[in-house]
Amino acid sequence: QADDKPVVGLIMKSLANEFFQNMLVGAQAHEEKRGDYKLLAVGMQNETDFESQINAVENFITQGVDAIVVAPADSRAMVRPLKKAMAAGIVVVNFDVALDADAKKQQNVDLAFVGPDNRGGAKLAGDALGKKLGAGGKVVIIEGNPGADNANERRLGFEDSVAEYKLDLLDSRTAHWETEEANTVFSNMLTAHPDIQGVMAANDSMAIGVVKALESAGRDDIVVVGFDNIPAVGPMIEDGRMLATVDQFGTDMAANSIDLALEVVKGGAPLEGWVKTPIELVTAN
Amino acid sequence: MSFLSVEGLKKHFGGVKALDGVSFSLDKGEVHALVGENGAGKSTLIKILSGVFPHDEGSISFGGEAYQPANPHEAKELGVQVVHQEFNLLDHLTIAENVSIERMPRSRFGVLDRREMNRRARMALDAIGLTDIDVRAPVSSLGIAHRQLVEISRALQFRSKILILDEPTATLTERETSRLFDIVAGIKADGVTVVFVSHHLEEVFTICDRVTVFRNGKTISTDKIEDTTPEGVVQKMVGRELLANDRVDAQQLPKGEVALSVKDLVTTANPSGKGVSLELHYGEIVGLAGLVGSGRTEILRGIFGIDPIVSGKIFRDEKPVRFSGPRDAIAAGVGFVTEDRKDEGLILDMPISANISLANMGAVSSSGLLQFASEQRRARESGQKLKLKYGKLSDPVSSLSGGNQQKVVLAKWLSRNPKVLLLDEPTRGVDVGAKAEIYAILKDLARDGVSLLVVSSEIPELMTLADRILVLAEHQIQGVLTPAEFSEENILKLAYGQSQTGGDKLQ
Amino acid sequence: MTSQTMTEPVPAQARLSVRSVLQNAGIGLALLALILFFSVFTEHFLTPNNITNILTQITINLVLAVGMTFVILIGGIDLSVGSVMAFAAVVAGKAITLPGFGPAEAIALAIVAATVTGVACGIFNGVVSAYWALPSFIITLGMLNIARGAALQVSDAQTIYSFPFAFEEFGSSMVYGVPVVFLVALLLVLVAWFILNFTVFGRLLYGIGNNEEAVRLAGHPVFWYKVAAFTICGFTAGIAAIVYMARLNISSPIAGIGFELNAIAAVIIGGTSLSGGRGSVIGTLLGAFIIGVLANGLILIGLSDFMRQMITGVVIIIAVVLDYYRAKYTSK
Amino acid sequence: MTSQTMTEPVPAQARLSVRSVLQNAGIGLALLALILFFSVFTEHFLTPNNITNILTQITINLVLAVGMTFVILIGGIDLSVGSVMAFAAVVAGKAITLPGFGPAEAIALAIVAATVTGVACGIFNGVVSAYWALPSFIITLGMLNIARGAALQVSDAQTIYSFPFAFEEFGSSMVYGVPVVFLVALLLVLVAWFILNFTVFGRLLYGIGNNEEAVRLAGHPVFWYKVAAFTICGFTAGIAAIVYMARLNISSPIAGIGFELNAIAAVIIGGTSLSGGRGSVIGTLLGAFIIGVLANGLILIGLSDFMRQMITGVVIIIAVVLDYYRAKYTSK
Ligand SMILES: Nc1ncnc2c1ncn2[C@@H]1O[C@H](COP(=O)(O)OP(=O)(O)OP(=O)(O)O)[C@@H](O)[C@H]1O
Ligand SMILES: Nc1ncnc2c1ncn2[C@@H]1O[C@H](COP(=O)(O)OP(=O)(O)OP(=O)(O)O)[C@@H](O)[C@H]1O
Ligand SMILES: [Mg+2]
Ligand SMILES: [Mg+2]
Repeated sequence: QADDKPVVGLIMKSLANEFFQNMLVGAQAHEEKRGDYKLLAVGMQNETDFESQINAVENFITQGVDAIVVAPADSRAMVRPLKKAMAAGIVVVNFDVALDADAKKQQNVDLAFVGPDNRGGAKLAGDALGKKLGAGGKVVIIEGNPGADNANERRLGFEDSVAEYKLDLLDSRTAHWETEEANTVFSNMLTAHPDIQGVMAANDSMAIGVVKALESAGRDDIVVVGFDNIPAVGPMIEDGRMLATVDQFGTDMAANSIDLALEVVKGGAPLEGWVKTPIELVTAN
Repeated sequence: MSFLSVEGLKKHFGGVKALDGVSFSLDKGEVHALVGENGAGKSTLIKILSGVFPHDEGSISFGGEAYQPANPHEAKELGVQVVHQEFNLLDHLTIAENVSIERMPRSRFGVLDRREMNRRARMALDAIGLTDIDVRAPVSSLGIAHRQLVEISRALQFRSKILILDEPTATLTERETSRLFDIVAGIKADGVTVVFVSHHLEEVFTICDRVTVFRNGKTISTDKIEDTTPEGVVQKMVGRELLANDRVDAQQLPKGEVALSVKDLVTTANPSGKGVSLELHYGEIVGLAGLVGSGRTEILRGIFGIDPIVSGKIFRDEKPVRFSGPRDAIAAGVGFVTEDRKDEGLILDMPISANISLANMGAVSSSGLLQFASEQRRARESGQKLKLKYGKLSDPVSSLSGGNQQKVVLAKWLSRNPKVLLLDEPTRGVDVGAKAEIYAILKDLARDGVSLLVVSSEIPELMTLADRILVLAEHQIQGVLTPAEFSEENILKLAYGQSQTGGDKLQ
Repeated sequence: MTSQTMTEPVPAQARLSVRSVLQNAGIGLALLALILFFSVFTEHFLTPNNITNILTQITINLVLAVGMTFVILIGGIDLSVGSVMAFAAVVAGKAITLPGFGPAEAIALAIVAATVTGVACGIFNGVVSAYWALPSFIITLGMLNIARGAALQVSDAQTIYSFPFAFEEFGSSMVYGVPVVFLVALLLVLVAWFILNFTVFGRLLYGIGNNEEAVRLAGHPVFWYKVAAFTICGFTAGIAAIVYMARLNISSPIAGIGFELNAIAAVIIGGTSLSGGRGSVIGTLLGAFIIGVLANGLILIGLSDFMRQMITGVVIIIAVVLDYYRAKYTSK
Repeated sequence: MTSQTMTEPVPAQARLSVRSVLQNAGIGLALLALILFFSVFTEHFLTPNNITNILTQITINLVLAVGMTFVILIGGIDLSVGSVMAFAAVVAGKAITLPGFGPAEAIALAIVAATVTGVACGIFNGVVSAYWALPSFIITLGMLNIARGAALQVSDAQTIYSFPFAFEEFGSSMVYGVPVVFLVALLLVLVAWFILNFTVFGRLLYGIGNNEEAVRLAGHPVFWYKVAAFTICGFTAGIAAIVYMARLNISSPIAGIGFELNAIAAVIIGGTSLSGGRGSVIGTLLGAFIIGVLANGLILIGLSDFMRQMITGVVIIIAVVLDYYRAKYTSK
């Protein structure tokens, strides 16, 4: 704080996830561009390492940052430490995954959320699949980490589409966000249900595993949708091996949240409610 | 009168019949010897009596009741204490803890009463003459003989009805042995029955009242000691007349060239800092005598390149050499039969044949590939040469009796045809028959021009084998004796460090 | 026999303790070096707040590592502690949120639920691995899966939350800046240290790790001692679950993934031998500090996550290499 | 007992194999039971397609487990294989996507890059743990972090994709329904089996695991043998990386998390002793099959994810318990 620039602490999830890595790159570019604040960024060891996020909040309180911008790994666990940060006079902005409403109420925390609608996004992808297959289409879901909020949201979004398009949900299993596991799990699901027509994968890494499994099985009649729009799925959407994915514009998300936080730090009005960020369905052409 | 009796006991391990009909009885207050060749089944019987494992057939009665302890605890409760042949100490714990391991004293709330524990250990060690050992030191700091004494003292502190000692003297020198015998006499006077296993018949004839002979898992006979002679016992043990040892071959062979010499050798294990010098000639057996802990092992380890050398030089064929490890020493034609076969000599889980070829893999392989046929052949040949007693060459060495394991160690080094062979306690735990065989083999080696350096705590052994005996005390060579000067008295005098009296100074 | 360096004026035990202090000091020196380094190169490392943070942050690992020390001392290993912790937390979370209890009762119920769950898993690990003399590595790997699956099943993969306020309170309360949960962990360390050094039970655990057969031949029921060691480890996993809940105010079925490796690392960095029979729980305390200080300091110093992970690996290796030289030097 | 039963007609080695077949048959029986169970209770288990799937799915674990067998046989352990695999895959991914190479050259380059990376990590593990006689558990735990961090750093946490078509081709090609990548793994098993049973090197690895000191005193360079075992393990991690890339057509820096536990489980379920000196790579093959068949069958049978995880744990435990009884029975 030597040069009196406000300090923003950015807490993300695992940077081993390219979504957050890209977000970090975006935020760093943003810091460079604006030049009027100092960015401290941390990720966590792995998806389930909630403690390190709490540690990060505590460390930021110790360091006396002006704002904390956080993508919570668990929507409930983070409420209390963030409340502590707010009590210490730090501006807190919650982005990417919303804190749990009930938990907020219980702790008497009032905090706005800046971010996309994960459930809505998943429903966009699910709807694309539903439209393609029509009612009665047999689908399966490849879920993210059980117990993780965004995994939960995305599953719920897919299930919304299943209900709306009267799809036939044959099976739903986790592959822990991971390509190889998705490949294995889906191959086995396909053996158990050879009549699968569509697959909803909760992220693109898993969608890649599914696509490879379909190739090995010699099936080109099964439609796959994913989520995240990582570069690696670009060619797959292009050549029709995947129907669609969903882009949450992660690169800008942290940067936008930081803008909002700095606004408040400079004396702007506190944020309220849900500041929605864009999501977009990505399909061929 | 007989208060423990064993009838028709059988026990097998896989295909091996370790006990094949054992019957004998113990009287109250006697010292009863069990003797027999390696692998005859003595330790197996003892393990059954002490509840380590159950027997297959037969019956045991103890104090008039059927006796079949389910575990060591039960046997101890009934008054049977054992010192097993293999070490059963906890290296990382203190001596006091080891002595009290069966029943550690507790003060209030189950808390360990260290003071009492140390006091008891002190008493137990004092009783056996280990007055100069700190009971709070870890067992790992002790030499092998001291460990044996600690185990004995542990068993002695309880008032048992039967005390079983399985080869307690194998690792002891004369002094500790005679101390042990005094103690045995004392507890015998208290009415305790002592079972004593030893391959040293003179010990058996010194302290025992009766002797039972084992052969191939069967009991051959039980005799009052006064009704038999060592020769008679040996004959029963081996089932034949033992070939008279041709060791009185006083005809001194001419000494060969110097095969290996050591000048002012000081290793990291030697705290005194003064070096050791010695010379070994081809065709000569040099004995290295000394008390336990006098530094015999460390000389051999230093020569063989195991312990780093601090100062001094080693010459092989008069040329200075540096052995940076056993590999170099072996390449220079040196072999080393180590003292502790379990920790340093054998790969217990591996087949007999694999152990025999361990130091000479080149001979049983070509371009890195094992030649099983040649390995088998070589192993079978050395087995025959050493009269090894085994089931199959593919059995793990751990299934052999102690003496036969020792022969495997020997076979391993002989298979390399070493020019210089260092031997540390080469006959520890070996039965009389096998011992004679090993002596003959060593003599043959010397006759073939090999140079041998033998460390032994058995003075008679050194006197039979050696052409010269060096006596060590406090890491220093106190003197050298020629065959004419060989006598227990001369050796012990030097070994007790009275170097000023008697014996020629070396060089 | 006469020989022996009888010129020793210092009793062996005294020297032993000095040596064992040095033994621990060895890894203590590595810790000191780390602390010094971070104090110099970061601004906030030695602030009271940050020290509080570090203490809080190492608590769970320390609690798990204390139990792990018992298991490793007997020559075993327990890979299930992370999962068992999650399972215990979920069961306790279900208990604490049961309707119709006052806060005090609910908390008591949760504590009982967590420890009973942990202990039950520990007993299972111990009985199965000791009875059949099976490698505890594989048995506890099985338990890792069982407990994780059970945690997810019981909680239906949902985070359980809204615990009584008093529970939170306990999780974040301090005594002179020292978190109460850390004091709980420290108490466990002391109790463990006492048990291992001053009770017959503790000495026999060392003995079992050293030479199981010898302890059996001395007439001790080795089976039960082994079960006890695993049970203690399960118990500490239950305690860790309570600390976790009090600290995060939630129970998550996916908590504790990979915690077993951290706990084992603390034990081994602390000088306890993986083959059993040698080591100390004080070493474990220092090992847990090394891991915690490293994690904290590397963040403060502002390294990127990936660099941080690499440096963590390098420092762990350097710590044990240093310890080697320390051991070599002091044994001279 | 009767001395010198010199009447043995069968060479010891041959009989040894019979016994070792029985030894493995034990765990083989557990495998058979599993296969039988799933064949009866699921529709698709024994279909050619599903068998192909199983073979594909166990390949990576099998490759890693072969290398792991060497390390465990000398009494070590390698926790880094999953991370090293990811690191090797990322390095190879960077290599294969370098512009300006034809597909053949690119593939060759990738294969060299992956194996060299794996071997380098293995050498590091081996040299550090053998030179200072440090517990390989902690050294390879360090490497786990180093390699993972390096993988993320090198790839910038991005999935690397768009490999030459021929590479994919290789990854998904079959010979009579048997995936070529599985044949590669099987070849590794055979080579490992040959090395361990028919070479001096293999014999001495067993010896080192059994009694390192005895092997050293017999004049063998134990240090280099240990380094070699870790190097082989690193090498197989490199091969696993290639299989991973060929199969999924991407390189992911977060691949292989937790693979080390699976590989170790395969080795131990296969009857190799964690304390070294005993075991066989054929057992490892069966162990890998047990894990793979279980994972496949439990999905086919339609168990929920959480139940599946629990049952996996239970079956792993039952498998080793069964093996205990088999060993007891056959040794009579
Ligand atoms: N655990 C075991 N497994 C297999 N065979 C064994 C086992 N214990 C002993 N044997 C075998 O049983 C026989 C008897 O062994 P035992 O140890 O009783 O002999 P011993 O008379 O004590 O010999 P020594 O004088 O060499 O100590 C030997 O052939 C030995 O190989
Ligand atoms: N590992 C060790 N730690 C500490 N002291 C040792 C160790 N090994 C040997 N010593 C000590 O070194 C000295 C020499 O031991 P060394 O083994 O050479 O004697 P030795 O004459 O061969 O006796 P032994 O009959 O015990 O083999 C003894 O004082 C012994 O107590
Ligand atoms: Mg015996
Ligand atoms: Mg000696």
